[in-house]
Amino acid sequence: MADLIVNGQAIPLDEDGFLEDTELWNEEVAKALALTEDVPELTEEHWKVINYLRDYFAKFGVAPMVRKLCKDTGCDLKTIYELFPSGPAKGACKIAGLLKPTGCV
Amino acid sequence: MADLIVNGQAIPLDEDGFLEDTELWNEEVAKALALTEDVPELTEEHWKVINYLRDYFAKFGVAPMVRKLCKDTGCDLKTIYELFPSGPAKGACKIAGLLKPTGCV
Amino acid sequence: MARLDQGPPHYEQMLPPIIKENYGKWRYHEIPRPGVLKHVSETGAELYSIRVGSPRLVSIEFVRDLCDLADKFCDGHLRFTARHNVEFLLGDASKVEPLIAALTEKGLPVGGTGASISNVVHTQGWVHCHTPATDASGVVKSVMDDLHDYFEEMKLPAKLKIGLACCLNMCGAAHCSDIAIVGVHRTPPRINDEKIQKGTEIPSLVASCPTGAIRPNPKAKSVIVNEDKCMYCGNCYTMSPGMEIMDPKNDGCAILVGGKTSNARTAPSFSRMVIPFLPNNPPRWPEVTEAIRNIIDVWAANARQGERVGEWIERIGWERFFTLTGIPFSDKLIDDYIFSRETFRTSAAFKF
Amino acid sequence: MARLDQGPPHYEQMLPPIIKENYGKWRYHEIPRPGVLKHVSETGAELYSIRVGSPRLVSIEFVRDLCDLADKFCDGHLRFTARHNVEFLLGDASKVEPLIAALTEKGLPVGGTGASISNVVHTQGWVHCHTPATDASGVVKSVMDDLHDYFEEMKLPAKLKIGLACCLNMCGAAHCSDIAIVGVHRTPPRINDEKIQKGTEIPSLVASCPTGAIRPNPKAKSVIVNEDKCMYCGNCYTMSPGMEIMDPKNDGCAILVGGKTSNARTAPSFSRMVIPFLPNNPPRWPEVTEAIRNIIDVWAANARQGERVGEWIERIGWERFFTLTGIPFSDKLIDDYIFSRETFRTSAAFKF
Amino acid sequence: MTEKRTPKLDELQKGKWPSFVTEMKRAAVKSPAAAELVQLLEKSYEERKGHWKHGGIVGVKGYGGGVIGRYTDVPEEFPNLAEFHTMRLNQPAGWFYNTKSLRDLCDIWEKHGSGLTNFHGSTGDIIMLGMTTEHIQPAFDEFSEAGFDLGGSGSDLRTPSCCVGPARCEHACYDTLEACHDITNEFQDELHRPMWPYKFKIKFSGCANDCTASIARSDCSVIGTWRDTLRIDQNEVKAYVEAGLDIQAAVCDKCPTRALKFDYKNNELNVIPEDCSRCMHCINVMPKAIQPGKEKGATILLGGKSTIVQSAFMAWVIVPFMKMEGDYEEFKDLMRRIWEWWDENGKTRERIGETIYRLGMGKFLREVGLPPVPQMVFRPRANPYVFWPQDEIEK
Amino acid sequence: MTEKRTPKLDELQKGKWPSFVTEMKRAAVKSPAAAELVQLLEKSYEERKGHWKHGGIVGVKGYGGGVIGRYTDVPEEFPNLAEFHTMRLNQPAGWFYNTKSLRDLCDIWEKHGSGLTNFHGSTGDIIMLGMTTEHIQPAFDEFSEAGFDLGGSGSDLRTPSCCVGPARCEHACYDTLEACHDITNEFQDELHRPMWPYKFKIKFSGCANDCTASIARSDCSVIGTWRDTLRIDQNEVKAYVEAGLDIQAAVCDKCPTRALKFDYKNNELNVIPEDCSRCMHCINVMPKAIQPGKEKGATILLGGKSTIVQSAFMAWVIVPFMKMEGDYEEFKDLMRRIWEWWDENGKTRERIGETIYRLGMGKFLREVGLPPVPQMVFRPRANPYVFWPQDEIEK
Ligand code: SRM
Ligand code: SRM
Ligand code: SRM
Ligand code: SRM
Ligand code: SF4
Ligand code: SF4
Ligand code: SF4
Ligand code: SF4
Ligand code: SF4
Ligand code: SF4
Ligand code: SF4
Ligand code: SF4
Repeated sequence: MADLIVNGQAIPLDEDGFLEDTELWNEEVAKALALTEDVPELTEEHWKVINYLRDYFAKFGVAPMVRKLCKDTGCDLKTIYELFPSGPAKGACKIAGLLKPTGCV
Repeated sequence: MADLIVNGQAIPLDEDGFLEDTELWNEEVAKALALTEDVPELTEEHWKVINYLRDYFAKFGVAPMVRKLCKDTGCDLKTIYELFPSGPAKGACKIAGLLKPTGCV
Repeated sequence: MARLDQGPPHYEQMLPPIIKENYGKWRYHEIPRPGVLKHVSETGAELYSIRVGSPRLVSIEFVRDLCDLADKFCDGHLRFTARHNVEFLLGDASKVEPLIAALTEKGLPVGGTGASISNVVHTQGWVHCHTPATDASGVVKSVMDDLHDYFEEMKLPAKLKIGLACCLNMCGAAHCSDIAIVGVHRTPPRINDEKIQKGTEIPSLVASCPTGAIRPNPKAKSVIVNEDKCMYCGNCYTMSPGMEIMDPKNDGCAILVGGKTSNARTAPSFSRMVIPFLPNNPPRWPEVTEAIRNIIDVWAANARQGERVGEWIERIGWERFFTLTGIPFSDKLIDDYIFSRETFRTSAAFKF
Repeated sequence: MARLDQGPPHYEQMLPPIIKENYGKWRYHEIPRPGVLKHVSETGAELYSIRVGSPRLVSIEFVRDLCDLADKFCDGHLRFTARHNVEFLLGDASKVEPLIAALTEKGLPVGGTGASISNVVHTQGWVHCHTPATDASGVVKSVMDDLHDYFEEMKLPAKLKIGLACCLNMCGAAHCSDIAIVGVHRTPPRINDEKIQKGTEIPSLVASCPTGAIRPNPKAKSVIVNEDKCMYCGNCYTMSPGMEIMDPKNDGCAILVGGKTSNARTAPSFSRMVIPFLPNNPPRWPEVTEAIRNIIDVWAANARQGERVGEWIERIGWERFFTLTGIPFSDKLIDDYIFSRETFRTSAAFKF
Repeated sequence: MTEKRTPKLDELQKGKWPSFVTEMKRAAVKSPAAAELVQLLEKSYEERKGHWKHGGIVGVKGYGGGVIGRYTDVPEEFPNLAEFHTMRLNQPAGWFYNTKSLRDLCDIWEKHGSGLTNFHGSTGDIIMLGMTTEHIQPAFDEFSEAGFDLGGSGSDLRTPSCCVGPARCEHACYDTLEACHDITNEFQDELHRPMWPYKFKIKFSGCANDCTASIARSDCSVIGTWRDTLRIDQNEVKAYVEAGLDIQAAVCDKCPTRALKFDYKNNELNVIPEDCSRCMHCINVMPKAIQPGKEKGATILLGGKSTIVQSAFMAWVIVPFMKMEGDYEEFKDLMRRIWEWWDENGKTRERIGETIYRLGMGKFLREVGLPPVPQMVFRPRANPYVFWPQDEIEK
Repeated sequence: MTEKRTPKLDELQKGKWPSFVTEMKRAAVKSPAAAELVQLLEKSYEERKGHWKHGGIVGVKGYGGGVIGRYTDVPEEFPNLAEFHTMRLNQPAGWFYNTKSLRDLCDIWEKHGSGLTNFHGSTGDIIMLGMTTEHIQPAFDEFSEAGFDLGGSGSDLRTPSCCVGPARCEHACYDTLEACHDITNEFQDELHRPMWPYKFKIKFSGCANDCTASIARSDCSVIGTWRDTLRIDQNEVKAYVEAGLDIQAAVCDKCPTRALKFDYKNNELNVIPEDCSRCMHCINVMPKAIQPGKEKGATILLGGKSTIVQSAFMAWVIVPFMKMEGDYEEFKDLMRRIWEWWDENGKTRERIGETIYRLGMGKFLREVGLPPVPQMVFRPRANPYVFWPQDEIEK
């Protein structure tokens, strides 16, 4: 996929639009990624989810299961989809700069 | 069982004649234990086995399997029984001050 | 914008009138000729279903052809079956033969009913999947060409269901088929550290291995495989692009037999492996087609009327199956996974 | 000093002359009456074996009594059976009745042949073992008193073999018996740190737990048990005196049925649990004897001639067994261990 | 791209069975992607390996699944396959179609995709095979307009499917089409928004013949049955005898429970009601004479799945008999309880059958509130390793 | 000790089955330890628990097993039970005795032990129940003098046992007594000096009736069989018919392989040789008319054990047919290879069956050098998880 341009810098994305190098993530990048996922603005609510995902990932090296995400953030699945129209995996994880969820499709 | 008297000190044994407290083991104790197991003298050969057992136990917290004992000391089972007439468990382990082998009887 | 969560179209709008009228009122059926089911209703109505083989992987032109026929003969209705055949539904007996003639002209086979082989349930293979150990459609085409008679006639001892899955994910759900063709890898994954670093949740990858063959390699931010423990299931590849499992030289097909899912007579049963490996030999997989024909011929010659492949084998004993088919037995066929114990012959009674 | 490795005495010196002469020449046998086998040799010789019930746990006076009888009637020879009965061996038919009379006088039961119950293979129990969940000899005596008729007559559908093990070590190898009585604990071990510190190889103890419920407690130089994972098998107690598993209030007996070991007709099979717990109620264990009598009565009333308990149940179905015996079914009876999967009813065919 | 030869694939245009290669070539006439696919496949046939990259994660707005991302690993050679995703669409219950709907699907797919499709995927969906990322949302919008919705993918409910049932089969013990349709609609959220440990499949078969192979292919298998006794029409029995059927051999001797007694003298067939296990065999052989009983419903089985990882599991009985009527609330409620439990207890990528195997049927039954009955097992446990909830015993 | 009442145990002196309590009391007359044992058991009956301490490790010189150490946990109350060990003695093959030997055993046991014994222990040994540590060596010396040797305990070979076989049974397909005796003598070292991961039991049954229950109770089960066809004496068949036996029902219909055809007209019974699985059923019912074939030998099965830890395993076929003759070298050699493999691969307290289950039959067969045959399994594997030794494939 085309690179993501953040502050004039080109950040490479993979075909699915996930960061090629998750180390390059920062808040600005998140905002730019959000635009690719139909999230015009990252609200506090969004950040709660994003930060939760990043913390969890830093701690366990994996993305949380959806039930856990909902429980721990207090957002039910409906809210998650309202916040991130393509859902927790393609939407939230992408914006949070996590690794691309694999496997179960 | 009656206590073991080593250098005038009474060292408590359990019913099977194993040390109640394996911490109290020392070379003198070994010699005294040997007498209870029909081993009149602890030769170099005996010590090789005893030391091997103690090292192994210190490292893994368990007594080695008989095959391993034989392989690692180079004594075949016949030799072990010549050295310790009641065999590796009741004979050698007791004199080496290991925990009483449990379980498989 | 799409309407979210509207669900599938309602089936009622898809049913031909004769079915709407006799919905739930069918009394019995007959098979007047191979490929034709005649269902008779309480009301006296008679419905003829003409079953037609499909390659499943089709173009929209094919679908449009079907529509043309359905419009012409069946008032614009048709259905597909659980095994991906097409069924034309006719209220009018006189249209059966003309429709069959039209189908034959188009090269479409009519059959698959009763004691015949039906279509092969199968998967994507090299056409569209990322982990296949063999192709799907090509193997199926080769096998069905070879067994074509058995589709068009009803001369087998019982129904014959073949399934194919191009890897152990088993999307063809072949594991309970009379005959299963399963794509298998035979070498451990080759680790691509870079891909793992970039895109893999290492804990998930490690957890994915059923035999515990994978452990983390923190230095390389990657993993290590204990090759002695690996049985090439490919589950790690599903979790990570860095576990390259495809190996053209050593990928191929295993053959399993004797499964069924119906509860009729005997309980549903798993297919059992009888040939651990046959090479991928495109375009026609001759080793596979021959192996399958052999099994079917021996079954057809020896089974009693109404005996599915697995029922026949369980009656005569697996040891006899190997003798009769001449298939060599090997240690590969003996289970060594979790539920192996139940397969061991804990009995002194067997045949020589 | 003892002669090492001389091995057991040679059997030849133990055989009565009639057996020596006809060794390997027996042609057939009959059971002229319960407890008496008549074997006929190629040579025409006839051997009568009188089978006598024994409590197995006996005094040397008992053995001397047997010797007296053997000297008097059998030229000084006798044998014991695989189920701990005594067999007197007679070449002379005329001595059969006098011997039986002498046995009866001594209160020794003659029987256990053919379609009868034989002796209960059992274990030490409270008499001599360190881990029992129930007694052995007392339960057996109670059961055999109750089933005495079935020992002395041959009126059951088939042979009936009861086994008892006083803990899950299963020294009675009861796991393949028509009826098994198994001593079971029901509470997790209580940890005695001191005993563990003194006398236990912690790694071996941890490894001994089949469910991984035990983990080291380095602080206390002892271990901790995750009680939720424990299923009270007692294997940890075998490894360490510090894992106290006996619990008078909650120890008792489970009943399993339907096992066999012979290969005749059907493959050997495991016994299956039908009652997960009955209390220890010494001296006569009425709950146990009643449960067993119920099972036997229902079997005797319903089975076909020649059908072992398990064969009968497999024919009618386990669901029917529970209906017929009135034994309540519960989640305790559903396997949840390694090989549970094969016990799940993966079929829509069953009886209500 | 210049036209290349495909000698290997051409071989597969020969023979009597209809050829998928011919179909691919038909699609290739209009679709450059389909044309390249023919070439790519020829390459695979030469090299004996696939040419698709690992994974891919694409989708539509509002849903978490339904589209499978696919990219070739040789995009330079096959630029039209650089993105070549699959869209799964729910089939109508029973796979019935009118030609209008089918033609609509074709037209939309001609516009947005490769023109290649599977009728159907092995779970039951309509598979639209091969489209670029850009086309995903517009294609979905149009399919939606035509009345079709997306199927499942990822850790969600997969499109349920059902046998032809009452629409064309005399054996159906409940309305499989209605049940499938109603229940699919009830669980739209579960179908479109992955939220569980792993996938979950439901299949509906009208009787124990199980024409959807549900017992092997679905986590939850709903198999029609009856609670009373099968019905025998003695006149039809006599007709079968006259027609030459050897009832003793073909029917009675093969009855697994030996529940059928044939009376030679009077040409009558009788069943021992409590022995019949409703396997369907006798009904299959003599559909004119034997019918299911009148009190109909379904057996619910749970846990089916195929090989990966812990071995294949077949589904097993968890409810011997349930009425399948009205709003199916009893069934739906059961599903919700099961999913709740699984979600609470399952590990990532663990199917419900595996979760229950790991934690034990006892725990599952207690916590989901299902009464244990012997119908759930072929036979009770052989090991004595009973887990006693400690509150059930007096200490 | 003052005489105490034993009301609970006294109950067990009633009833028709011979009473072990009576036996204990008989021993108590001469042995104070036996007398205390009665009291201890009464205490157990009152408290519903045992009163023996954990474990115990005692023995004789030159051997590593054969004596089970036992100490009561209430030695103050029962000083004569402070040490109360068990000695296991090898029984003669087939459990045959002359009274001289039995009386010798009794006399020695009267001198050195409690006078209580088990004829026999459930593995097959003579169990001498209850002696002090001091008496162990002298008792052994005297038993040895009388021709008896110690049985196994610990991680060694346990005393093999065998059915009555050719000594009194028409079915025996090999000489179980000779095999048992010869092989027991061959493996004296393995029996007396524990050296393996765990215990190992061998049992010999002369035919598939398996009267030693070997398939369930021994790691290695040796079951007599034949390789040719069973022999039918048609005159005796007719005699059975005359005597009223319903051969079709009692014999043919129960033949698991349906290998028997009864010809009503001529009262003849015939077998389809290749179908017979030698289960023994027909021979059991008609021993006068049917006999095993002439080419006799045994099937070797491996891996039997009971519950602890991984569940009970029944032994399974590893050699379908082996001649059991001469010096049994083929069998002995096989045992040595198996033990060597187990010793190399087994974990502590892991029975051979568990080791093979853990590592796989394939590896076991390859490394022990046994040719894989379908007779080893009821059916082949259902999963496709084949392990390919990498040297068997070309890379
Ligand atoms: C059309 C279809 C249902 C659907 O919704 O699509 C269907 C239709 C019928 N099935 Fe089926 N079955 C269909 C898939 C199945 C499957 C599933 C599968 O093949 O994947 C099974 C289970 C397979 C298995 O056991 O492995 C299946 C097992 C049966 C059986 C049991 C066969 C047996 O004896 O084992 C019957 C009874 C019979 O044929 O006697 C049966 C009977 C029937 C009857 C006779 C029912 C009726 O009275 O209408 C129908 C015609 C059968 C025929 O073709 O001879 N149907 N049937 C499916 C046709 C698939 C195809 O194109 O070939
Ligand atoms: C399209 C389809 C095969 C077909 O050609 O028909 C299919 C295709 C894939 N399946 Fe499947 N599965 C398909 C039915 C099945 C079935 C059969 C069934 O549903 O009856 C099974 C076995 C039954 C079961 O669920 O256990 C099946 C078991 C799997 C598995 C293993 C899941 C497991 O629990 O063991 C995977 C791997 C995964 O999910 O990670 C998988 C994964 C896949 C993926 C997504 C590959 C992957 O790992 O990313 C395949 C996408 C292929 C592609 O590029 O188009 N697919 N998959 C089937 C879905 C069509 C549809 O929706 O109608
Ligand atoms: C004496 C003994 C062998 C020994 O070396 O001690 C023995 C002796 C005979 N057995 Fe046995 N069996 C003996 C233990 C066994 C065992 C093992 C056990 O009970 O622990 C079994 C396997 C048990 C099981 O299957 O669970 C056993 C299963 C058989 C069978 C198969 C029964 C069946 O149909 O399942 C037969 C054949 C028969 O009786 O028709 C048989 C047949 C026989 C015959 C008829 C053999 C013969 O022709 O001499 C003997 C008399 C049987 C009788 O009592 O009616 N014997 N027999 C054992 C007597 C034990 C006892 O005191 O009761
Ligand atoms: C005496 C005897 C029971 C009896 O009353 O007959 C017996 C008694 C004991 N057995 Fe056993 N076993 C006896 C036959 C068995 C059998 C049956 C058999 O051999 O046919 C089994 C089940 C079959 C098997 O081997 O799997 C058996 C399986 C065990 C086990 C579990 C072994 C396993 O692998 O699962 C243990 C526990 C252990 O070895 O640590 C055990 C341990 C014990 C110990 C030594 C208790 C212990 O853990 O220290 C018992 C000593 C009791 C005592 O104080 O006298 N005993 N043991 C049997 C030996 C008599 C003999 O030599 O003739
Ligand atoms: S079986 Fe494997 S290779 Fe084939 S479609 Fe399914 S996941 Fe892909
Ligand atoms: S292929 Fe399977 S067994 Fe091998 S490493 Fe990968 S997950 Fe493990
Ligand atoms: S079964 Fe248990 S309690 Fe009974 S003798 Fe064996 S080890 Fe001891
Ligand atoms: S009793 Fe068994 S399950 Fe419980 S802790 Fe001990 S070894 Fe583990
Ligand atoms: S499952 Fe039963 S009801 Fe459904 S189509 Fe098949 S035979 Fe008919
Ligand atoms: S449905 Fe099956 S079990 Fe019931 S009577 Fe018919 S054949 Fe027998
Ligand atoms: S196993 Fe066979 S040979 Fe041995 S006693 Fe039993 S019936 Fe006779
Ligand atoms: S031995 Fe068994 S299998 Fe062989 S013919 Fe006799 S009954 Fe049938």
